[in-house]
Amino acid sequence: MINAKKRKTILLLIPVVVILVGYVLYPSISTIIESFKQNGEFSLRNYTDFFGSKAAANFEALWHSVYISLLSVLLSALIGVPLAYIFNRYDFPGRQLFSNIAIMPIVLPSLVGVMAFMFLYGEAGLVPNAIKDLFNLSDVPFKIGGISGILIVHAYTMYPYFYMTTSSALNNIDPSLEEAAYNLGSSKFKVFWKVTFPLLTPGLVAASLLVFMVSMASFSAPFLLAGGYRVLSLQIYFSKVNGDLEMAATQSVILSLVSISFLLFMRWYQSRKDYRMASKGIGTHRSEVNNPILKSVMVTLGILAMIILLLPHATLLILSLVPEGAWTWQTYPQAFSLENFRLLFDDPNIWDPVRNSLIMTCIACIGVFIFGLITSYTLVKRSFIGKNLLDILVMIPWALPATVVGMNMILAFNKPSVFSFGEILVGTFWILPLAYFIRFIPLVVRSSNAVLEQMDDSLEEAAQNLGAKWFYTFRRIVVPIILPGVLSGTLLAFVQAVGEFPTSVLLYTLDNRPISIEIMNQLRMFNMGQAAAFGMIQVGLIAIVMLISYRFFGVKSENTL
Amino acid sequence: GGDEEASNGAENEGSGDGSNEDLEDKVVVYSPHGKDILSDFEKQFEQEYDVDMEFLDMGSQEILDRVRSEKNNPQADVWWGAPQVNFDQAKEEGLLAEYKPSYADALDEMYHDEDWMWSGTSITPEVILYNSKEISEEEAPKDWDDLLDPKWEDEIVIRYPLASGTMRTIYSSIIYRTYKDTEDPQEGYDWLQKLDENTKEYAANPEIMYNQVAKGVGSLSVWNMPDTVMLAEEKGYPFDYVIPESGTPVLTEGIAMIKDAQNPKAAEAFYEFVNTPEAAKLLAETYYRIPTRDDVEDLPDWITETDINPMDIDWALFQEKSEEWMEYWDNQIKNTEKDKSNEE
Amino acid sequence: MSTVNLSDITKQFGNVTAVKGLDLVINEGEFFTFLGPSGCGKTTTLRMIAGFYFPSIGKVKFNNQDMTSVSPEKRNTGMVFQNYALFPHMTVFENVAFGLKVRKLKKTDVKRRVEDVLKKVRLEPFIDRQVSQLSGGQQQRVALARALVIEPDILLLDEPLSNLDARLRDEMRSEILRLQREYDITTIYVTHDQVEALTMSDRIAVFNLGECHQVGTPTEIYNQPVNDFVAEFIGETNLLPIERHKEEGITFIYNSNDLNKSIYVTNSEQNIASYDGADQLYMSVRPEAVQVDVEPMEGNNVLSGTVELVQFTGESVHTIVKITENVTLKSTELNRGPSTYMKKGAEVYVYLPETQIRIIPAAKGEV
Amino acid sequence: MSTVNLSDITKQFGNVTAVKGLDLVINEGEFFTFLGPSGCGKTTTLRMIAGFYFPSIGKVKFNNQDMTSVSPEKRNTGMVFQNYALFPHMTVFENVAFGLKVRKLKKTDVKRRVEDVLKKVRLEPFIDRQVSQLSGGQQQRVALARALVIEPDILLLDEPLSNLDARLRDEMRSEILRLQREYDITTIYVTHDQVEALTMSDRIAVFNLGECHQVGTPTEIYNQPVNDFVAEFIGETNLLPIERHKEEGITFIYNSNDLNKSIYVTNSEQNIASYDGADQLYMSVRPEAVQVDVEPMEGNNVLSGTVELVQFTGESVHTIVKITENVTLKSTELNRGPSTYMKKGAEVYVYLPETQIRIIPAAKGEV
Ligand SMILES: Nc1ncnc2c1ncn2[C@@H]1O[C@H](COP(=O)(O)OP(=O)(O)OP(=O)(O)O)[C@@H](O)[C@H]1O
Ligand SMILES: Nc1ncnc2c1ncn2[C@@H]1O[C@H](COP(=O)(O)OP(=O)(O)OP(=O)(O)O)[C@@H](O)[C@H]1O
Ligand SMILES: [Fe+3]
Ligand SMILES: [Mg+2]
Ligand SMILES: [Mg+2]
Repeated sequence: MINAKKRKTILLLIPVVVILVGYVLYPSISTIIESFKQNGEFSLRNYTDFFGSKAAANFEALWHSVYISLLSVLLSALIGVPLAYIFNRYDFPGRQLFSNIAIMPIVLPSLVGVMAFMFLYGEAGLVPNAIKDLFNLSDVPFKIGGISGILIVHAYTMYPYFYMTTSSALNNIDPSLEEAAYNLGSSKFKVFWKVTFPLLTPGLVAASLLVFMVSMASFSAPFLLAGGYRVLSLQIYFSKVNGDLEMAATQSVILSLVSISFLLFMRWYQSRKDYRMASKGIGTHRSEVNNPILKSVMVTLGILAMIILLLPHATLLILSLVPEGAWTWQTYPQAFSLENFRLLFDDPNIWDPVRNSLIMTCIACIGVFIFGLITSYTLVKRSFIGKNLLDILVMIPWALPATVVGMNMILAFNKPSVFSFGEILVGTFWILPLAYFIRFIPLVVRSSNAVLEQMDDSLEEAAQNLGAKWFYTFRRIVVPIILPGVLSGTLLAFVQAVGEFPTSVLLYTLDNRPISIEIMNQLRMFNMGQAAAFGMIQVGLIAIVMLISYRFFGVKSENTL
Repeated sequence: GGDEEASNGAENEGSGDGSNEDLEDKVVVYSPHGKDILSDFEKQFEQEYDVDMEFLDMGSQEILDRVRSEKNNPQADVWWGAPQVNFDQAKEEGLLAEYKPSYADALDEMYHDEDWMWSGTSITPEVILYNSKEISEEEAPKDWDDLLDPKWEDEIVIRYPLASGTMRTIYSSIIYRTYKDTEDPQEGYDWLQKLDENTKEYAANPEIMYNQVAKGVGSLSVWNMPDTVMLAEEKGYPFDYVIPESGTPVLTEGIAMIKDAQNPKAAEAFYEFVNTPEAAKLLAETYYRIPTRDDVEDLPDWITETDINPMDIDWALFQEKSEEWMEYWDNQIKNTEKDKSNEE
Repeated sequence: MSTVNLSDITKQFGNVTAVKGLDLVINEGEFFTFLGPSGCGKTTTLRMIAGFYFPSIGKVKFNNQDMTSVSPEKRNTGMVFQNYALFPHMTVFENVAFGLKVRKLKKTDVKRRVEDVLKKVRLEPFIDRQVSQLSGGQQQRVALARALVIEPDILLLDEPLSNLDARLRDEMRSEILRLQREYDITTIYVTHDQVEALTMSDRIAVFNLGECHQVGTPTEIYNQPVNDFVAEFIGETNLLPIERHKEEGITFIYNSNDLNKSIYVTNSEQNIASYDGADQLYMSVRPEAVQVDVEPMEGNNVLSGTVELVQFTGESVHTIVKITENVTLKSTELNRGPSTYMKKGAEVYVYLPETQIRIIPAAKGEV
Repeated sequence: MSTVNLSDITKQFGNVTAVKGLDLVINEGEFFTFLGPSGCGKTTTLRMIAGFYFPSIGKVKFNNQDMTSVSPEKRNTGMVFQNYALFPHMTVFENVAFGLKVRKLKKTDVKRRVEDVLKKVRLEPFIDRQVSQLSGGQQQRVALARALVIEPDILLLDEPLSNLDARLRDEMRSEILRLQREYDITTIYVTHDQVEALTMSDRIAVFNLGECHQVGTPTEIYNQPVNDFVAEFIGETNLLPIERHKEEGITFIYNSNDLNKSIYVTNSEQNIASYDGADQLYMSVRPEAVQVDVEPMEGNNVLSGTVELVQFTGESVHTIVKITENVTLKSTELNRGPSTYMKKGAEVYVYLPETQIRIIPAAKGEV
């Protein structure tokens, strides 16, 4: 006899599996099939080519991708973890403000963001030249570019994942563990290195996963900063440019396989040891720090870091304030005005992209919130066969390069299918919200998983025992308790969806052109200033949304993941 | 296109043959030309015909991706603006429909597809671009071979050729200069090898290249003439150009009909509309585009006064060989270190 | 109010058998306790009654109605979880009202009944507090009120006091008992604290390793354990392996190899548990029955030894006497002031009264 | 091994005073216990000794060396946390070796010493286990081993047994004591379980609301509490407000308004605590001193009442007797089998022996 619990698990699994299969697996399958085709016929040629005749370039690219991704993980961790430590372990005036600023890099629009970096740190950039002029050097002291450029941009834009997971993990660590280590005679550094840091593992693993996958699939940074440096995501692009779509598909498949292997490796790594704190909630005592020198050093470091983190935003602001022609060959901008904003606002439709982005992102976020909640609940609280598979499926939209996701969507939905209710979705308004939805499922599921794992099963049982049916329990008990965590995951998805470019450009229509397209088009017309001005609008929009969600829903960005 | 403009169509005076009753209600245009040009043409087109023009503005490569993905259910009717290499690729994949415009006679055969899968709307001669603040007109290199002079070491910034149709064409042309006689690309490779040695860095997109040249990170580049003129005149960049004496590749930017388009009639109207002599003149005057038609009068000075010596190019051969050549360049010649400056 | 009838219940998790062939009848209005060491299957049994687990074999009946596969929300049991499982995002009122709201009662009814029950558990002043602002004991009472307010047929309590300190525990014990009597609900209580079990229960079931060893009233269990496990688990005892020797009128005589001596035991149901010929036998004497004196004593069952340790626990004083190399006996006396304590090392005589010894077999089925 | 000297320590958190004017000297090798209800400042005091908190006023000295503001890692104390605070990502060996590795001992030395101490706490077979795979009692022993292996001058234990079940607790108590004696370390033990405190300690300090009420040996504290708080907190007691009446030879006579009767108490240090004229006085009689009989008794301090409740706890039987509307007295007898228990409702006589009553003042400074 199937008991009541199994029945409910199956009922839950149905929508989850249907959506994952329909909107994640089904579109991706076309890429897989494509990778096994050569001139329209089934063959393994692409794979033999990948590992054979084109091996030199492909392996170099694969190796570079992995190498860059690993270094990006490392660098992001190096920035994110200490920052999180400083902001969560030391109390000083303005701490709250700074800890909100810490996630601003995520808000930087991708393309103009990278451009801002070049204006800031490139050979002709503000910082190297300012130093050069200040010290009368004959040459600029440093500049970014090539691998170092990619890495710096990656570290800058991806460290917030580490910052967020570390912050929430730090707050969950039982302080008595650290005290025990002090009591046994170890120094501050030792305690951090031997006790605190290892205990952060689950959070670090989650962050590493996200960063690794994003770096593997990252396009703008390697493309803009090191166009000739071979990485797999660029190889895919060039294969496409060369018209070799099958090879592009093959390379995409290989790239996702690498990302998924990393996922499996990380899961294995985490499961090797136990990081669950034996008991929660006791030991709330926190030892008093009284080393004023250390504290002020830490605080100074933290504030300095914040300033550096905000420099690209500042550059963007400057760019948006420099009228055309006033900063072309000149090292420093020559004039400031609101000209760019005026030009932008002259267009009566200027707010359309903003409104479109907002509406579509909201739709996607509502969807991803509900679906993420249910999926994560099913993954964490129910046991069934094929759980691992489902988990991998959830991460696929994150493991594939965004362009590939976009092309998959076109291929899957430019003909009527059951999953599109017999309609053609391509060319309609709905395709973009759907794309955002799919792209950001992994973010919400990951962040919900973390909170759900902390929720005690007996709460649900208590509600059931009091006579509540499953859905009532879910609605009244589970959701309110895990809401803060899930909302911050959704917020992160929101922030990224607003700036999403690679899938947008393939899927947008006249009626739903989002902000990122507008920025890109300004850039294509060489209107750097207006692009930057629009970028500032995006930054402002996101800042407002973050402020509102913090004020009214108590969503703290640190709680994410 | 907005609905507010559709109402303007009521007072349209009818044009050309005035047979716009059989036209569909709208036409969808994919184009990389930018909002300025597109809205300008939208207004004019909608005034003339009772058709709502809708445009999506994106890069040529993205258009190709999109058209390809939408093959089974095309959303676009017309693809306006892309270097001919993109069109050739699309043609090969069977994405385009044949259309022979009414002004076919005014087009040099160099400027249209042999099967009329696309036709040219403007031409872009490639030039040597230099920073006029760093280099005087006399100093500037006069021909392609001058670029190899060791004095330009680390002065050249080049848009990364693999990602750019323009640059691919220039590189292929250089190889083709000798290949057409020897049937062997080696001489061309050697030339590119030397260019690579002088190259300071490869820039990923045009904006970066402009910026690096303008700020003097490098002072030379190869680029197309219309953009160079536009940047110098409109945006205040310190750019000037030299047309290589020995001849330069001239790229054609064209327009094409999408196969199985939903609004073929309106598309034809649009196809015709953007290459009327008036339109071509407008494009030349306001947007720095050199027309393909030979019957356009009163062109601006910068077009009429320059003496372009078009390089003789076998596009079919390019289509066949360019992938191989670029792959060779990518694997054997390109110095990865120079991707973007030396690392610190 | 219901009877609970468990017949031949077995529960397996993979290849772990958590409960084996359990047969139990719990009567209407009874306060019934499951007692046993950690991991013996108490929680598993309770959760099968609540419906969170389903038995692998066997049937669960409430009032002769088969409930074996009914889902938890339809059983009308009230459960108090070990960790209380209060809903952290709700106030005291909302927590308690939850079960009533689910039952779609009218607002005014909900309010009245919640206030009633909160008065009963003496928490009325805290009605609008968030539960996180309550002390452990108060939270426990909220959990109790939440389970009681739905007027369950059966009240289930899983070690509700195990996290509280001794003083609070005492207080809560009487509170729970008072409420159980007041509502007159069939109650099943899980604990591994024997003092708790003995003071509160009408009847107790003693578990070990998934099996129920004995069911009985507290005094039955304490005074007439059926085997060595029960004797040792419930209260402290002195346990010695012995062998049957002979019968002498109303007295049985057993041989202890360890003591190298005969032990005399009154032959009565009180003193001799039922056993088979094949069983290993033990004699069990509670420390409070053991009499220790420095003066020599005459008669059967008198041993001599030296005081090894005197332990003061407040109310009583334990004297541990070493008889031979292998045998030490513990004796408990009420505290009568320091002058009455034995001295460590003193030579003493120990008397084991014939009427206070119990002969029991070794527990069967142990691993 | 060190003495610990706390002089005039006050600790404030904001405007909460957690500890007030504490003076204590803990001798070398002593097993010293802090006892008191929740929130009375025990943990705070212990943490000031370990160096996690710094006193607002006052000095902490080890062996006359001022340690008041020395940081924790330089104090060489070994602390066992209430929740053990074992490093979850390390094995048993790594946990125990941690303190030695920090001290940069040679690998072989580390290994030898860890194995030694694990043998002492009987955990050698588990040396390579992850700590999450150990039971509560085993984890507790790992925590103990980890603190002992660094040979600390002072061992600090913060309610180490409060999460364990009764049986395990018993076992661990003797374990801790055995190890403390073996290593001969000055030990400070925090608990709110009085049985634990009484059975284990050399001396006890009883705290309430941040103040230390009494310091003494277990029997001193239990038999001669200095005030009503100590009497009531340590063990069970019958407490009645009384008034001084008159003196009659070696006997003092007090008046109880509640009983409307005179109470006779032997005049000795044992029976009369020191008090001022202004103090409210109480008489305290331990339940085990109260004698209950159905036969009438003659003499002073005999009261009559009815049995209200008989509570069986295993070892002993509590009889609660109602004397007047306001006064019930509790009496404890050892369990001698069901036939000896009183019946509920029986009319009985209660005798309070003159030598077993203690007269104490009300605690001062209560809020
Ligand atoms: N979900 C489960 N999966 C596998 N084994 C289980 C599960 N639940 C319980 N067990 C096993 O069943 C046995 C009985 O467990 P149960 O929780 O009923 O013990 P308990 O008597 O309540 O113990 P405690 O006093 O520690 O709560 C144990 O060996 C336990 O490991
Ligand atoms: N860090 C702190 N900040 C503010 N108040 C505190 C802090 N630590 C303790 N207190 C307060 O000081 C008082 C004493 O606390 P302490 O932890 O020492 O009690 P305790 O005797 O250990 O109690 P328990 O038995 O519950 O552990 C309490 O009122 C507590 O609320
Ligand atoms: Fe329009
Ligand atoms: Mg249990
Ligand atoms: Mg404490």
